Amino acid sequence: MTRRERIPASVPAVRRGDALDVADLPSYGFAHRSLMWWGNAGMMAIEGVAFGFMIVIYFYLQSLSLQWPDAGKPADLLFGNINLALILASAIPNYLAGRAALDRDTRRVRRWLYVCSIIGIALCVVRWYEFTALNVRWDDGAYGSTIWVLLGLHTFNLVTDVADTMVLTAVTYSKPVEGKRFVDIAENCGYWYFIVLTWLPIYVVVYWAARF
Amino acid sequence: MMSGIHDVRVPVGPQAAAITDLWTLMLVVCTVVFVAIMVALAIAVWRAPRATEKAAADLAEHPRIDRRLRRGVGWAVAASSLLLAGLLVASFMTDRAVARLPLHDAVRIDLVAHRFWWEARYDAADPALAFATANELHVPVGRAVIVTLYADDVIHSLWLPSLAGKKDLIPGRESTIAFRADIAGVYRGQCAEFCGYQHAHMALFVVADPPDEYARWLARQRAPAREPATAQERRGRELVETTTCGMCHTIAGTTARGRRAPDLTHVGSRQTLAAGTIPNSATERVTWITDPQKVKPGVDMPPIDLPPRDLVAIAAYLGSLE
Amino acid sequence: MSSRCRERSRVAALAALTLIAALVAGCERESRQFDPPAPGAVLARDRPTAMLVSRYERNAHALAAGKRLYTWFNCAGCHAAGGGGAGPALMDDVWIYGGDADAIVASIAKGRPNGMPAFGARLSNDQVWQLAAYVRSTSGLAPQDAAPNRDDAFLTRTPESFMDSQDPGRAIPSAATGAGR
Amino acid sequence: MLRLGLGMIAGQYRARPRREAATRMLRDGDGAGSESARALERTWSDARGIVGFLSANDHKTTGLRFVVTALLFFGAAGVMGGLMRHQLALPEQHVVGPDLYDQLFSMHGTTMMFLFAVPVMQGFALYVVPLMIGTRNTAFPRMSACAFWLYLFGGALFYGAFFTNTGADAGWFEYVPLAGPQYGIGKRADFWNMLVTYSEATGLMVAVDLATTILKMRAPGMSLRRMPLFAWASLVTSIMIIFAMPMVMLAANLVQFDRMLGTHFFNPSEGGDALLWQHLFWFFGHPEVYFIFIPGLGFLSSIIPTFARRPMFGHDAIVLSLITTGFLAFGLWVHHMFATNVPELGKSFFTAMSFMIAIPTAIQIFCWIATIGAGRLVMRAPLLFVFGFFFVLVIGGLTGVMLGSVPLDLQVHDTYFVVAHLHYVLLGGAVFPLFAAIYYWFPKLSGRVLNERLGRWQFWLFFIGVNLTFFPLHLLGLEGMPRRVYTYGAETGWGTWSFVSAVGQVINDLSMLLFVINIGYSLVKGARAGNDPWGAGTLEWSVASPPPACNFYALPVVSSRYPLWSPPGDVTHVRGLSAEIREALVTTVLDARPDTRYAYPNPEIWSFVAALAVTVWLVWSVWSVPGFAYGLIPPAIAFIAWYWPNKKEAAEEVSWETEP
Repeated sequence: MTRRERIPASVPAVRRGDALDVADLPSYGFAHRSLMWWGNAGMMAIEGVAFGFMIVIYFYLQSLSLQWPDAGKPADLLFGNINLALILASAIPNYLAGRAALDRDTRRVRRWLYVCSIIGIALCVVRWYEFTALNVRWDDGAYGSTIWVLLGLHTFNLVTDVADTMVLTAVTYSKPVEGKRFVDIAENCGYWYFIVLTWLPIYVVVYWAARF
Repeated sequence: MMSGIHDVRVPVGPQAAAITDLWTLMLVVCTVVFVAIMVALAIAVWRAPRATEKAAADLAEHPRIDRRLRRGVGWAVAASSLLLAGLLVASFMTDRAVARLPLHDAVRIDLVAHRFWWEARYDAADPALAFATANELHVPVGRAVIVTLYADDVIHSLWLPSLAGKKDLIPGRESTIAFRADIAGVYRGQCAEFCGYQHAHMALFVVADPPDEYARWLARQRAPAREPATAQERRGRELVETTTCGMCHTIAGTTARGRRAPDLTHVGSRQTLAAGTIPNSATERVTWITDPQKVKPGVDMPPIDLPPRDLVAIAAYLGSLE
Repeated sequence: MSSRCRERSRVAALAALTLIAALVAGCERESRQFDPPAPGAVLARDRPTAMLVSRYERNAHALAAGKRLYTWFNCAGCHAAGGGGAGPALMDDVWIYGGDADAIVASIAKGRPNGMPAFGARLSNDQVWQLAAYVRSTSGLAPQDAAPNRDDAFLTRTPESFMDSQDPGRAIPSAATGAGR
Repeated sequence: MLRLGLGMIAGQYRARPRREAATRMLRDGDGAGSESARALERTWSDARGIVGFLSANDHKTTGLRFVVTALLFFGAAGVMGGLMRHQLALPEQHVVGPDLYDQLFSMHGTTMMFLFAVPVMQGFALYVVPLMIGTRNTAFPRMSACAFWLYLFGGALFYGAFFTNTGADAGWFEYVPLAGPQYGIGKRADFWNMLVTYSEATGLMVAVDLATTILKMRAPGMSLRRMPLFAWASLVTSIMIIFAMPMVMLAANLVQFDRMLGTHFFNPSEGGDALLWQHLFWFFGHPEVYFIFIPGLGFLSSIIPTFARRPMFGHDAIVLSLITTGFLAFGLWVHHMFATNVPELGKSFFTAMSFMIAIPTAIQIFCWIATIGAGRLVMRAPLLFVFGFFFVLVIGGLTGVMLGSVPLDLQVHDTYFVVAHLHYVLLGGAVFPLFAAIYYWFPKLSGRVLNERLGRWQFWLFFIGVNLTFFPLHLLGLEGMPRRVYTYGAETGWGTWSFVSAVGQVINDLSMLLFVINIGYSLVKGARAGNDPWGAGTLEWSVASPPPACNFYALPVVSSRYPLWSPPGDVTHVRGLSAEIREALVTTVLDARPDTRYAYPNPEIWSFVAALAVTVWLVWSVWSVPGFAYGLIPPAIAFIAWYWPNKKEAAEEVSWETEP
């Protein structure tokens, strides 16, 4: 069953006399039917703009520079590649957690959120080593500054979302679990895709752009 | 006090003249547009009947009126688009006219902006003929001048309203501006990008001399500083060499070799002090040396704590450096 | 007066005090005093007065001016960027003639044997004190919120605002400056 | 007209059985005075007491707080503007020194742009939009409440810094290197960077809230084509904010990193670039003008139809113009940088764009004039301010066209000509409409109409004052006076017009004084407004003034653009939302068909605490590098606590929730 079909259509409002009776409408909805989805989309737009411009800044400064990297050498690939593999792999439990949320299945949600959290923590640890393998300090020159901030911005989002995931995992233990909380979990999963997708260009810029 | 012409509408060079023409065109067109819109509004207000809040809103369809309104708005939009397109073409043409200043046989000057003064270097093939001056450029009438611009600290902007538009001086970037003065005279310019406490007092004068006068000025500037003639002037030079002055200022031919403040080799020939802040007279020189922070708070020049006699001697010596 | 009322007035007093403290701290750090003090005040050769500390060592404007003069007058020619060369290092905790401001002022103004020239006649007193304050900041002895940041230039050294305080080891600690913090 | 037949009314779906608790719940849909109306009033009122005050998240409360605070900042910045004009009234004056003067103009500009113009527009939108589109609160009221506290704390800190001589002093666009680590000595620029982070975070939060509200919470039947123009303006503005403000937040943080951590983004010697800042800033800075200006256009499009007693002529054209303006606004930023050495081709492109953006505004102006001409005019103070708008804005717009031209810009850039231009645009495009809006909506906010006679006096004084203050500045610019000079010599000949300008400023001050008097007087003695003192056509006028806490006892069903003017359709209102919990109706984006219900969490103090915690972080980060990292802990705790579910609330919600 595709995700699209899993977002059920609305129960209609019913006309009673000159009034429109909405009492039977669902009290929450998934994906674009929920307000949370729109708020989340706004936040992703905001952060996406910031990421995008950080990448623009990178190439702008590179274009002004005779030598790039202007200090140090390009970052070592090892941890970046591990991170890339791990973050792509994380999309799967994330997808499963999102589906479980759509089914409002607390146990499955919890199971996959655990997996997501563990991968998330692993990603944070790998990220730490990535910073040590950049071969440049943030104050060595414009190149160092740019890739530190670029990686730092993504790390900030990564860490907050991992923390979010862990909080959501913990919150599934606070019973009863109302339907809206599954919406939150589904939205958190949506946000995680954003983290995964933004990592792709950032990975390319941090690890490969200085090699050509 | 030296005052120069500094008005966008009083051009003395081909570029400023082209821009002034554009300005006149824009002013006329924009005034017409403004008047037209205001008249349209006035007619609309005058013709519309009056009502009160209680009047029912008019929701009926009025195909005839609507058609007329649509036509009116359509024409207005079309007219404004056309006018804008016309102005755009005029702007591009002016832009090209400004860029097309003939540059053969141009005078080249390097201009470095400091907080808060202008350092001008007239380079020459023979290094002995190169010299530096400050806050007062002399240029020959009728010859193009190419000024290469550098910033020493923060962003400044060179603006000579009667000669050309402005150009920013940005640290780490070199830029140039070219202009030509067609009439002899003094043209005032000023730093146009906020650069700190004394952004207000960062003027620059361009003195356009007839060619022979310019040549004389050039020859004078290339010579080392004049030897002091009187005892007072000698005392002045001694003080300049032994006290704080020489740490920052240069006077060619003396031991004052500082490179951080205006070159004083021919300071006596300049009309103003402190980038156009005060006239270059004996009394003002004393005031300036005694307490520059009163004249120009935040300037880097420190006050000189010397007995009045010595101050007068320094002022006299500097005044003699023509 | 009820106790609650007294409580409230105490809170108000505390708030007012905090405000005044912030005001004083802010003004001390940020004031741009362009006119130098009367010559007598600056020439005091005993312990630096509170006025001098506040005017130079804790004042961002004076420290920045000191840094500018350090470059202008080519102090780096001997002392390099604080790391030392022909002259002794300035950014460590070793002070040959004492590390408090008045000792440094004396070194700059009067010179020292083995090469340090006397600049007393060629610099104004104000400039000497600014230089001395800056020199102390290279050892982290100026408050971090007033010390200069990095320059817009080639990176040669750690910005002064990052220096950890190098407590003057062999120097007599300066009571009035309280090691700069 | 009524296109609400729709499939939704036909019962081809099987209604799900309601849970028992849901059946017992009191439902809304009866008019004022009914039991459900009383229950709604109870449910939606903010709690009393200090905790209630701090937890209030009603959009009207938040919006009003924004507007009032922003107007206070407007006053403060106005005082600084007055001081500057006083200093410049005569040559060589020493009312203030250069150090204070630099802080004055920096604070003035920063306050006007970041603490007044954007927040006041957003605050107005927060107040008016939900009423206008027929809903009971915005989508994320707690986020907007948090945004308000952030805004207040940010502004308070910024002014606290100013009063301790740490006011920003490098202008409102804080060019590096002047604001960079070497020349921006002390902590002044740090506070500016902090303020930008604050106010942009605020703006972004409110923008997300407003955009979601407008897209998802319109009354049933209010399809996008029937949406009021002010809601359109707010939507366009919000989306622009979402794409422009992150830019300046990022840029301010990069400067802060340069200052704090020694990075080299703007250090040319180490591969950075001083011009980068200008690109980053103006990429935000130019749209900024438009997100101050577009809500102003929205005000006009609300006011003109009401006082012309007819629907807006060219409604669709105006919507398209707003959207076009929103797009084009992102393609102009380099026209602030013509004097730097950007490539010629680029300059031509930006010139063309700058000229083009005049067209959508022209279309709107012509449509308004057409509406006025084809209507029957009710001459009241709001309409006077609208006329003032036309006069002032058109001058500002035309000088804007001049500034878009590269050669002319090279002459007048960074001179008083630009100062004149930007004041004409912002006063004309934002402040005149704002006053019109205040006169227009004050009755809705307070229940009383502002005094008409005082209003007319205020208008005329303001109109004369503004022109007297700012028109001479054009001439000063042409005469060679650069902006941001703290004094000038007598020989420059700038004294005369500067003096005239100072006189104009005094007249402005008088006008503002009258405004304050009018507010005070009318709050006490003004005529009672009733629901609809202007006979306007949009939904906010269908409810009492001031509106009840729940806005509508029964949400309206909309069948036209001016629901109060058109005859009601077959279906007039919504029923069936809970009266006992705060519940809103979520509708579809395009057609506004009822889709789901949405229960708000109860108001709680966490939005305030979170703002406080963020403040701790930002202040800490100004003073210490580790504080930048450790300071994140308090906000993290606050946000988690904010999110943490309340068991009782969850249990209640489970008892009545209906699954999709």
